[in-house]
Amino acid sequence: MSGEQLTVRGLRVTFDGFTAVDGVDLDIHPGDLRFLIGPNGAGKTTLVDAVTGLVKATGSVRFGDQDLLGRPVHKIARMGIGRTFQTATVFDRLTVLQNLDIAAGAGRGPWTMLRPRKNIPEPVAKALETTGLTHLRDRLAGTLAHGQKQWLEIGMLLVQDVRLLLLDEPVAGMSHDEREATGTLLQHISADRTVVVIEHDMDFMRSYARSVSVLHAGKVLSEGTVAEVQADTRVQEVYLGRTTQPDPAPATAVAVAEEA
Amino acid sequence: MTVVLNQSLTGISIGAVLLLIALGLTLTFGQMGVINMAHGEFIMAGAYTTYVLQKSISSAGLSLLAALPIAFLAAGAMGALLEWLLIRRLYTRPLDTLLVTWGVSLMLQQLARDIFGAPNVQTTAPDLLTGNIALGGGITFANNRLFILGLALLSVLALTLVLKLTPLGRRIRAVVQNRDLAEVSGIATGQVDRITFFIGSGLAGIAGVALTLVGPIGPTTGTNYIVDAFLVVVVGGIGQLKGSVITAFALGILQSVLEYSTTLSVAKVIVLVAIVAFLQWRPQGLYTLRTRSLA
Amino acid sequence: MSGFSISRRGLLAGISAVGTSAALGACGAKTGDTTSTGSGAKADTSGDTVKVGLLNSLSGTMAISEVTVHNALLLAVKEINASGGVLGKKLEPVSQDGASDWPTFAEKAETLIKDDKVVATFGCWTSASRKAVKPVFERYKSLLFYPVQYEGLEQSPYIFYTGATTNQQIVPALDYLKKRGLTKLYLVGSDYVFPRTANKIIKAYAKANGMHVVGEDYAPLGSTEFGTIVNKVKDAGADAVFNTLNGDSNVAFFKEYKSAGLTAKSLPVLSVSIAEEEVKSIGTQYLDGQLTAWNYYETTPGAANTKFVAAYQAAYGKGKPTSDPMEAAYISLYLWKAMVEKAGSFDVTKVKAASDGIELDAPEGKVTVDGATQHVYKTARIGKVGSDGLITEVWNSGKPVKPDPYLKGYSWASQLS
Amino acid sequence: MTTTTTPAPAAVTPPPPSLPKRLRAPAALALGAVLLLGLAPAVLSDFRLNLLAKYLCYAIVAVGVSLAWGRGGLMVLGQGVFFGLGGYAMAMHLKLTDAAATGETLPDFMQLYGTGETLPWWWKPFADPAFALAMTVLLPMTLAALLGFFVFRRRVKGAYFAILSQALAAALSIWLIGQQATTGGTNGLTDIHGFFGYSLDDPVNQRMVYLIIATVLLLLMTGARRLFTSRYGELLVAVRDSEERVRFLGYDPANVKLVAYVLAAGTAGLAGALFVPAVGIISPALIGIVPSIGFVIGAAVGGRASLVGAVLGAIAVAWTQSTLSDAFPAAWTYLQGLLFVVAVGFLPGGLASLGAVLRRRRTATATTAPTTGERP
Repeated sequence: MSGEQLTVRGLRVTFDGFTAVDGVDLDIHPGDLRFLIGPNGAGKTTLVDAVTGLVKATGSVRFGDQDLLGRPVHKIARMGIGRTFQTATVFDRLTVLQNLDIAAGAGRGPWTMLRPRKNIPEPVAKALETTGLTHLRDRLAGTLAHGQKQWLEIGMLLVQDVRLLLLDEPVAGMSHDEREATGTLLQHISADRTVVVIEHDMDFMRSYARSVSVLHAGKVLSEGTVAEVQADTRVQEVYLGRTTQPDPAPATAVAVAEEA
Repeated sequence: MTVVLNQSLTGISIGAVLLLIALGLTLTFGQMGVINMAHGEFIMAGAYTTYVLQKSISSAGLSLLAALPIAFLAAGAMGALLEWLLIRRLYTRPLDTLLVTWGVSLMLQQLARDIFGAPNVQTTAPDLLTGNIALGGGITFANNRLFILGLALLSVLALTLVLKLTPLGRRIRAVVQNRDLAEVSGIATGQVDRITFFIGSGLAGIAGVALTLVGPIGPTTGTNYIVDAFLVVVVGGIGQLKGSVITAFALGILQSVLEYSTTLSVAKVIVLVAIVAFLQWRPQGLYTLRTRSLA
Repeated sequence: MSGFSISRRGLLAGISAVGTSAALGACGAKTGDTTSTGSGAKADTSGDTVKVGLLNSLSGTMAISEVTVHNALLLAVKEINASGGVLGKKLEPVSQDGASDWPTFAEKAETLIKDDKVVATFGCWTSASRKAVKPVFERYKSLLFYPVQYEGLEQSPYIFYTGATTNQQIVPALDYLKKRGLTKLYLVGSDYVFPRTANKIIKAYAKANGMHVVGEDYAPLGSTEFGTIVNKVKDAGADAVFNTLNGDSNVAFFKEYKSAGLTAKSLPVLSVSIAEEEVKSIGTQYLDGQLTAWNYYETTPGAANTKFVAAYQAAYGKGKPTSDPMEAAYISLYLWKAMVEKAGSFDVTKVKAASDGIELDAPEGKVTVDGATQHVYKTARIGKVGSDGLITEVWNSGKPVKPDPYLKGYSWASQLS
Repeated sequence: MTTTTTPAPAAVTPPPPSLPKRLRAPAALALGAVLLLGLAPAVLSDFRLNLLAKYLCYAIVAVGVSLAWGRGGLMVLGQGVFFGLGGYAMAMHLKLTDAAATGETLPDFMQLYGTGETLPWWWKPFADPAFALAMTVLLPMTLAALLGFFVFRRRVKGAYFAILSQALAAALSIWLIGQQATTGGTNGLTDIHGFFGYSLDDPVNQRMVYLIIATVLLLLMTGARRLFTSRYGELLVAVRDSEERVRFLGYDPANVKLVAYVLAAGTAGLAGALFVPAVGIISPALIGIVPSIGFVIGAAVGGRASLVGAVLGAIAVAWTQSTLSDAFPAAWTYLQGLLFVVAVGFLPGGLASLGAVLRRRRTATATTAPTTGERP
């Protein structure tokens, strides 16, 4: 399939002397469904933050033939890069439909903006269907169940028509059935878009990942298919070797930084 | 040359007053992020404390010294009470806190009017503080200003020591930097908030004592200073004591230099506009704590 | 949906149409017209009592000063009622709070005239509040008695000015300074109308009388930072300071003044806004020996004043000082009473016509109403603050000075207005 | 940190089932029109009507506050500045025409307090009615656009923005006071007799002014209502609740906020301009920090996010102040303080949300109410 490739070279992010991302190189091909894994504090979320313009970084990040570093967040978003957050961030006091409509509208002119919505735009209707939220479209987003909020967020990325989706722990806190549904959804989406997922859930990763990058202490430790990564002894040492569950140990200031 | 030196000294004394009234805010606004508009009324409470003490203790010097700790406790208690009654319910809504505490400030002003009467009152300064020190060459520094300068610097020193060296200070800083983490580490964050507020408001009380040496005491004594005080903290950088110290003196000197070359009104307008412009350029203030949550 | 928006547009158009046509249909007099303008408000004089309006700031920053005036007005009302009222009718005082806010003053003036139907209104302190209510009294052809010394340059047909105009306070004060040989003046004032206008007059006077203004500074109202001004005063080589600071700022100014080592001996300050009440709140230690210019002091001799001071202190507490604006307010009711009785009517036009030549043996001495200007002949008095906090007279103009709000009788003032 | 269950300002109030949702707004508007344009002039005395005109001016400011603060979450604590600019623009024109009517070239106060020679250059264009009218709105909007452009772009936090606005309000009022010769100083511009050729001393014309103000208010409310329900209105709420999220959707929230801020400024300017013929004065006392805070209290009490709530709140607060402050000046100050504390602290949706809150309380006993936690 065609599309832009995400190319990261020598990416480095520091906070007051602490280096969260320390020289990461990453190539994500169009149509990939890439999982980023690693223990807490490995720099996964910070990496996504840097790519989407939320934090300052050095090195280079290219999407297709365009440089991303130094651009403001909303410009990067308009280039077709969208993301979700660890805690689902939807507009609680707007309806599902309004949420999706806003996500669809970044390119609208002032005249359209100043008028009420007359009917449901085509992409919004499609996204409602894809995420299975059609029957909930007039509900306030704040009253949705946790899983539904996550889907709404993904739906917002779909109507936003992004080429690259960066999802931060999309199945955290979901039931088994919801995970299955989400996984299927991601596979469906990645048919014509590139998807990057940060995840702690190893079972989920094994079921759906096409490729995996393991981050540790701000660096890429290993990269490849699920089988290749699982076979890597270094990965077993720092991460998989100890447990197949997310590392529950609360870490120091680094964990704090992850919260944002 | 004499003019420049004299104006610099005037600027330093304006700065000392600014610093003293802003010091409490570096805690409650700077550290805790609470916009407490009733802070001015804690200053007023400190000033009235001095007035009441002077009526019962006839010696001006003694009553002034006694007023310092008592005003600290009185204003601090008011602050802690306000925190407990209202502010702790509003930590997630800083802007609403502004309006709520403005309401409190209106009520406290009226209360002062009902207790002490609408007319301003004044205290007698001890003789020691009414003269001036001649530095030679026509340069003088008023004793009351010297006292305020000393008081301001002492307060800064004390506050720094408390924050840096005591267990209480460590707890305050821990709560400021990461409330959740502090909580799971076993710090009673609610209690720390109240103590922080107590100290911040108490410092306003001390500022109130100092203001009795400068001007009249009235129900609106505090309000007149409140915006200036917030500006000092904002320009200095939220949560940065050294920023506030530098800003207070810088603004004082800027004000006094402009006053000399223009008029008081124009100087005030220029200073305010300069602050607005400065914050466009550096919205985070002079000094800043860089954390990811602020990005 | 489209039908809905059409209906809304229709509704909107309807509102605009109704609003506009109603507005246009309601159009009344054009600005040039004189026929239908004004609607003389009908004061209610039908009952056994008549209402008089008292319009003072009972709250806000000006309450400090205006409450004392309000007290003096109430005292006069009480006394007049005790002696049988006016034209056989008892006075019923209606107090409205101007709240130290000028638009509120205008609103309250209208309330007094239209709602309470008062026969006359007494009050206002600041020039700003007077300017705000002036059009209201003119529109409804109702009377205001204004009791505070002010900057002159005004003569509303519906206002009686019972305080001093500039030629009864500022000009005599300058005469006094000139006589003492204090010819180099530094002008310090609050940043509002009275000080700025007063200083304009002072500069014109100085130019014509061989005096020099060596500096001029204004502090924002409520300012407490006087370090710079005092530094400037010290460096300017002045003989005297002419002080038009508003009450509160005086505390900070005089504290700074004393801290800088300046005294009444080395560099006297002549103040025109410091009365007995202010002396008390500034502190006599800071004011000892400084000069003031007024038309009345608590110590002014005479039986009328002894009676006034005793009555005031009996009503409001021992040791409460009386001051010039309070006295001017107190006599304003008596002057109005005399005018009404001379006219034999509460009617505004008749009262105005009867005003010329009304005399009163006031606490400040003899005062006479000048019908042409609606001001009052007053004796100018320069006083000195004593260590007991009282002000004693050191000089007076000898006889009541004819009010001259536009300073027409002074050739040096010809450029002023 | 404990989660507060304080009700959040309701952005979307569910309609009562009796009246179809789409007919509610026009019905309310029609009712408002009948009350303000029909009933009030018929039953109120000239004096009361004039007072109402003044309250309606505050209500016009509240329309903008409801947009910027209620919907956009922008704490607009500098509305006094924009109100003042609009008021001064209008008053300058009226003073000039008043002067011209009596054959003078200078307004009365300039002859008294100024150098008395020539009109300052920046007064001259205000002699033109079209220019002056345009300036009543454009001046505040331009200033707001300039300030907002920098402030929102630099992502200045809400607290900063509030304090900056206050500093600006203080600066403008001090400046106006200091320039007595050209601005009238503390007195402000007063003693205004004419209004575009009509004498304000004539009560009939005062009624005309009232009708204009009422019409402007109704039109603005309609416009604001339309804006609230537009896509922009939804986006504004989204920016208020999660600015960062909106940014990741490809919008620049700075622009979204700027529009609301500038519109609110223009509204306040218009209110100031209408205040002048209604009350006959504009002065620095209406511009400083205290009145600027006063402008938001009405909206806070009535319900900042509800347009009708904010407007009614502004009128009610002004009316209460007028009536209560005479009889009990002290009581009014306490009440005013209490209003801030209760309305903002415990009922952030204002009185408009009282019904919803009570309903929620009642149902909360039976089922667990959904907690809508406030965004930190």
